[in-house]
Amino acid sequence: MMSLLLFAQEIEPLTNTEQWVINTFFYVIALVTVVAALKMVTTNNVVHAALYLLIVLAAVAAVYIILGAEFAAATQVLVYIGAILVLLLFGVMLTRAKIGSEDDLNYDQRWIGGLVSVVLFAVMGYSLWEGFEDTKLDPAFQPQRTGDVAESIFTQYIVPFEAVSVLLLAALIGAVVVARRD
Amino acid sequence: MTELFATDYFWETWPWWADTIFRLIFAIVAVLLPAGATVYLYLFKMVSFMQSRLGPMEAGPYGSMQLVAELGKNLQKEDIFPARADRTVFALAPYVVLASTFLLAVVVPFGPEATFVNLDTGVYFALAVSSVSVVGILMAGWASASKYSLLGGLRAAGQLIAYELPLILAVVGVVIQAGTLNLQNIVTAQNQQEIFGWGAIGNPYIITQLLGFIIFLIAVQAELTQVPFDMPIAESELVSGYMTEYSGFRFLMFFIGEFATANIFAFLGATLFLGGWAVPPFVTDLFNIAWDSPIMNLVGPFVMLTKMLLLTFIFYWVRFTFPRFREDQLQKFAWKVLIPLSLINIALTAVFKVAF
Amino acid sequence: MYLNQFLFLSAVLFCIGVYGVLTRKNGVLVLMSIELILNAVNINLVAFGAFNADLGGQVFALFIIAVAAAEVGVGLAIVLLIYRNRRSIDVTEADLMKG
Amino acid sequence: MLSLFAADAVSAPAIFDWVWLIPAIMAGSFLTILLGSKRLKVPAHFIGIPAVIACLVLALVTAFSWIGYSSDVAHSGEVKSEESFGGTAETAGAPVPGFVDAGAPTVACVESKHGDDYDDDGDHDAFGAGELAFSGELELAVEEGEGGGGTPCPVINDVTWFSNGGDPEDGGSDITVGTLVDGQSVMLLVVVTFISTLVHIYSTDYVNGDRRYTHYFAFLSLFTASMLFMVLSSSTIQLIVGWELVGVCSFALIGHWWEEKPNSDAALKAFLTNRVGDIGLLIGMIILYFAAGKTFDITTINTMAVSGEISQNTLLVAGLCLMAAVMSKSGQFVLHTWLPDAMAGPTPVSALIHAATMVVAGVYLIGRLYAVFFIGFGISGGTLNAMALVGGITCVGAGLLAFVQADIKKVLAYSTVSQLGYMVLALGVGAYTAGMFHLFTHAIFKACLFLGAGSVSHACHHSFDMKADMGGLRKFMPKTFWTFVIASGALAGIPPLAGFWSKDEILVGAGVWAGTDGNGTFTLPFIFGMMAAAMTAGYMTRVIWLTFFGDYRGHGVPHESGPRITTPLIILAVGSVFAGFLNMPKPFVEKIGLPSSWGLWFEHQVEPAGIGSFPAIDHGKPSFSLAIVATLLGLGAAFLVWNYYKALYAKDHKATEVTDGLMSKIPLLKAGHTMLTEKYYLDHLYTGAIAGGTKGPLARAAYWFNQNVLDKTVDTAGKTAVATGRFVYKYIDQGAIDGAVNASGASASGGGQVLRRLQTGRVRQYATLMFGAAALMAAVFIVAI
Repeated sequence: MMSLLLFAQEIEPLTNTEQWVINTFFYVIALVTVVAALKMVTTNNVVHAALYLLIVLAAVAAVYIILGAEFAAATQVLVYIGAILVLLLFGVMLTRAKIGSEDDLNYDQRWIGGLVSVVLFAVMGYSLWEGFEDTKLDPAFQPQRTGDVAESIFTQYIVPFEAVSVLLLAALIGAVVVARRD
Repeated sequence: MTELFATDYFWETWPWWADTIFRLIFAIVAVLLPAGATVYLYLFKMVSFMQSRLGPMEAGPYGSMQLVAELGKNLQKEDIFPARADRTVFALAPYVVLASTFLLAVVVPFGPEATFVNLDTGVYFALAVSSVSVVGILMAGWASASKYSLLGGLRAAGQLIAYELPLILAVVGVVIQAGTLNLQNIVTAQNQQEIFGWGAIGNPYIITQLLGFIIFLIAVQAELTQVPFDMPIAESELVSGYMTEYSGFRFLMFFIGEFATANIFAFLGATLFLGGWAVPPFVTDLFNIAWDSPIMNLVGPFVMLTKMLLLTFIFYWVRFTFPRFREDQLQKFAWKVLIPLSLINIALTAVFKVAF
Repeated sequence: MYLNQFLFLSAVLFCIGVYGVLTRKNGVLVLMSIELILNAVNINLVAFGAFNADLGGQVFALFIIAVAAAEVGVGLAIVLLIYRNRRSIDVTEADLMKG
Repeated sequence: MLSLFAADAVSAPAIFDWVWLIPAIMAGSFLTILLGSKRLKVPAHFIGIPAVIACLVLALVTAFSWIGYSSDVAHSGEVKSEESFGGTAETAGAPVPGFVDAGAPTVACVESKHGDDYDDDGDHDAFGAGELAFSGELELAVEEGEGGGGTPCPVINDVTWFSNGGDPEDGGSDITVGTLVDGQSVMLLVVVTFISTLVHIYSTDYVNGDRRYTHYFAFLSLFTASMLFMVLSSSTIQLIVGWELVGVCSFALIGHWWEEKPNSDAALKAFLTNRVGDIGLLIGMIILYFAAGKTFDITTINTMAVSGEISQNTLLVAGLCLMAAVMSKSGQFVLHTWLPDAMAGPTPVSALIHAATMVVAGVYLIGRLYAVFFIGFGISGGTLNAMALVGGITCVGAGLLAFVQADIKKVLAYSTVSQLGYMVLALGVGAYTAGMFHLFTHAIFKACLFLGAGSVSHACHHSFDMKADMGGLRKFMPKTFWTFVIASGALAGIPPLAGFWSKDEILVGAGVWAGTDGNGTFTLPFIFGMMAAAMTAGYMTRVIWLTFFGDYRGHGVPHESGPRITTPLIILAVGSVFAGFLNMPKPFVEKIGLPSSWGLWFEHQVEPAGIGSFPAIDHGKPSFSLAIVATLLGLGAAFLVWNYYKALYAKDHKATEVTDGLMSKIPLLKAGHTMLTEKYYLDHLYTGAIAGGTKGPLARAAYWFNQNVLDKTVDTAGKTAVATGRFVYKYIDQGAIDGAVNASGASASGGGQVLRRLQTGRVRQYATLMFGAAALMAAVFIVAI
């Protein structure tokens, strides 16, 4: 009979719960995220944009860790950085990205986009402020363990999980079919 | 010394930042030291013997200072940027590759308490960050503004993506058997489980997960772009692939990254398949100590080093003896052989896990 | 830690993503901006998951990551196809659906 | 007496729990044919016909059970509370039939007031203005006025489909599907399976050797299954599903020979036109869903409508929305244009569509939710309402159009439109039973006519052109001829054929003729009805003459069709003769010496009178004089047309129309004729289309009347009838109706031209609009809240 596993030790979470540390980290990360995101949408080089996206993605993974979602953070790194970003870079390079800046990446009427997003942000910001003005996270909140996440995926969320699986399969086949040269 | 590591007091009195700095230093050591050791032992010496020559003999006794000489040579070389290169990206690429290596290193446990960080998602995290190096390689390949580099970078990226899957899938077997993603717990599991009631050597997964282990080794070999999977950096075709345009310190970083990553993967392999930092239970029984007694914090790193050297030996052995795969063969091998095999492995493991 | 810290970060990222989608001509850049939007959503999900001590947030963030992977796969295939047919990935030129 | 009631408690026959089998068998037949027929190497009809016959048998068993059940209930005055419907009805909020103690009629679905109603009804057993009184009145009062008599509640078998999280406080209830068995659904069950059986048999000959024989039978099965599913539905959502399924099947069958463009166009037109109405259906059903406290249950909705829990305004809005659906499905004015085009399908399909399935779905819908319409349109005591008006205009407009068609099937199609208008008119004036009865009789004789037309065309090398390819066929195909004549007579309302009884009842129901107290005084619909009655006889005479009399104008030698075609014709012809006797007025029955219970038999079985989910409607009193006048009108019109053609024949044996008559001499008439050929000339008349469309025909009708008075020759009268038909075809149909449709199309197209500038095909621009709109909407919500 298989012996029951008695795990020797407690696993330390990555998430430090000391408030000032966590806040400092958060604001640094948030700043990095926002700046990188802004650079991403304004830069004139496609590869640079992809690399700025890398920064954003990594920073978002850090935000997940701050929020105690380590599995999501690892998945973010694995899927977003390891797969999606690489795919994007692939796409960029296969479509002959130039070194140096290109001047034909943006629409002329960028102000419309700017206006829309500013209005959107104003609306969202206002409602967020109204809704969660000084709602705080529980300082003693516990990081969510991978085992629990797995448990909940395979019990409570089994149907969406299967749906996502089917979607991935469909996307796989779809991508092959679309990109196939025949 | 034993007491020092045994007492919780020692750790608890340390402020968290000092702890962090301490761990950082040790991480650098843990990455660079074995890298130097393997480069000297295998790349310089073993290959020479296999090819019936002496290898470096001048620097230091028996050429043992050759590494330092190489370091000096590379550091004083001119740091060249190709004229049309994207300088920022070109400069950053080696750091990304190296960052991936370091991030990979931090999850490896070296003893019951001797861990840099004991992650809940351990092995998953390791596999995740190992894929970051692809980005660095692509950056290097693209930013060099060279045909060879770009092709090398794209080939490398394609290969890394293709072999990442069998790598992950091979590990899944271990994860199923251990029932955890945490590396420390995987080590524990290997030393606490028994093989059909026989617990003298615990249950190193190399025995029960032999197929997974072999797939793991092959996939790691491909991840490291080593022979026989070295199409991306094949000298006869692409000069040095994405590294072609690099020189001096930046080249050194790629160089270190390459060999250090090999070591870290060997560490990972040792942790996943060879029982990690622990020695077989019957040995600890001989000394009448628990298998995870605090002394293992000191012994563990050396155990790991030994196991790592063993695995690295296999890597280099293969590297120096096999011919190169063609690009299409390489991709076919990944998608049509390794991935189905690893899926079968997972299925079998799951069945056995449920059955026993 | 205020919940709004995360929500505002998410909102900013979302709006930047929207800006990117609206102003970029290049198909790959549009895809990237969409990733930004998805990430913003994920931050929200994870933040609320932590706030409510509910695993659902993280789980759905994971699902969204998976969906994003699928989306990028198909999206890039389409971009490649456009490039192959038109030697350009300017999405403004792809207006066959014009009324 | 009191204890007797308790002892006689009636339980619903077990068959009612199994009626779901009927659509299920047909659906199974569809699947088997589609998937298995080719593989099993079995001809499709080997599967389809046994299935449909099994359904017919089941439907008949159900019908007889219902008859027994309802007469038991009527005599005992009590319904045994039974789990099969009592329990579920409770959850669905339907009236719960409970045990009645001491015989007091407290059964929720049997109104105590019912008896009084019938006391009043006793008066209607008088012909004319009370000239003749019958002793039956007394008997009636004894039999039904006792307070115990009544109609059983619908027998509902529901299963919960999914829970809508129905909070009882919210008033929500689970979404259920199930079967609802009452007189109306049983009647349609029989009609659908009966017609479908005959069509199946007929088809084996008619489409023999067709390239998609299997496909054809598969869809025939599905068509029948969908209709049965719809008929049996107990909730509005199920009704919608059946409704849409019927639409899909009609699409598939109308476009059966889709290789030819007109056929697929016709199928598309049918489908798209129906979409217009479906929007109304959805909106109406949603309104009812919320108005009735979040339930889709039909009985509940009806009960709440009757009890006034839903306000009349709500019902009016819902009713108008549903009317749109009825107008598209049942080919009512404005939206009827798909129906003549639907003739592109195989003839048996046309028969099925026009007699039993597709087009009666709309009428059935009205009947099913009659309380909603009755209360919503304020039919009781009214003088005009949307439904009656639509029905009236349809029956006259389509009737006139039928005069100018050369295609025999198109004549029948317009005739169907006209008769559907009649049914809607009947329901619109509150003559529920008359409408349903007309549906019943019409199904039989219209199926007979269509199948007859198919038989004729079968003989004439698959042509439907009466003028070019037919004539004199009575000598060649006597069976077809006689069945066709009988069915035509039934359609024209010649006593004692089926149509006479139902048509007369509708005219009585309008409550205009002296002594026929209906629900109100619907003068305009009544006039329309009378006109349609006359026109029906006229155009049917024309069809018969052109097809069966005169000289044969086609090529080759026509031949009588085979037994698989003629047998259904004969069965239907017999039905056309006898179907009308099911609902003879009681005074008449008694006068000719039959037992009183033979009278109004159909009404007793079908009309759910006196239960909580049915409004209290008044029944018109039969009027002998009205019957005579209406019959004479029809006979007169037939006589005029007959003589017109006879005179024509005397001049030229091959002639089918006058070429040098008034039509060519009078500029106004000629202009009308030209406009007829110029189909799209009146497309521009969209603005004020309805006004223009009604003014024109009225003026011309006056002119025509003038001519008729001045020029009394029979010849002229006939010509005038034709001319009027042409005018109306041109003005009402081609002008107002097609014009409206085309103009709406044109305006949509014009709007599209404007809007297409927005559709640049650029995803970015769409995204801008989307996000911008989202931001604005959110801002609006935030500001508003």
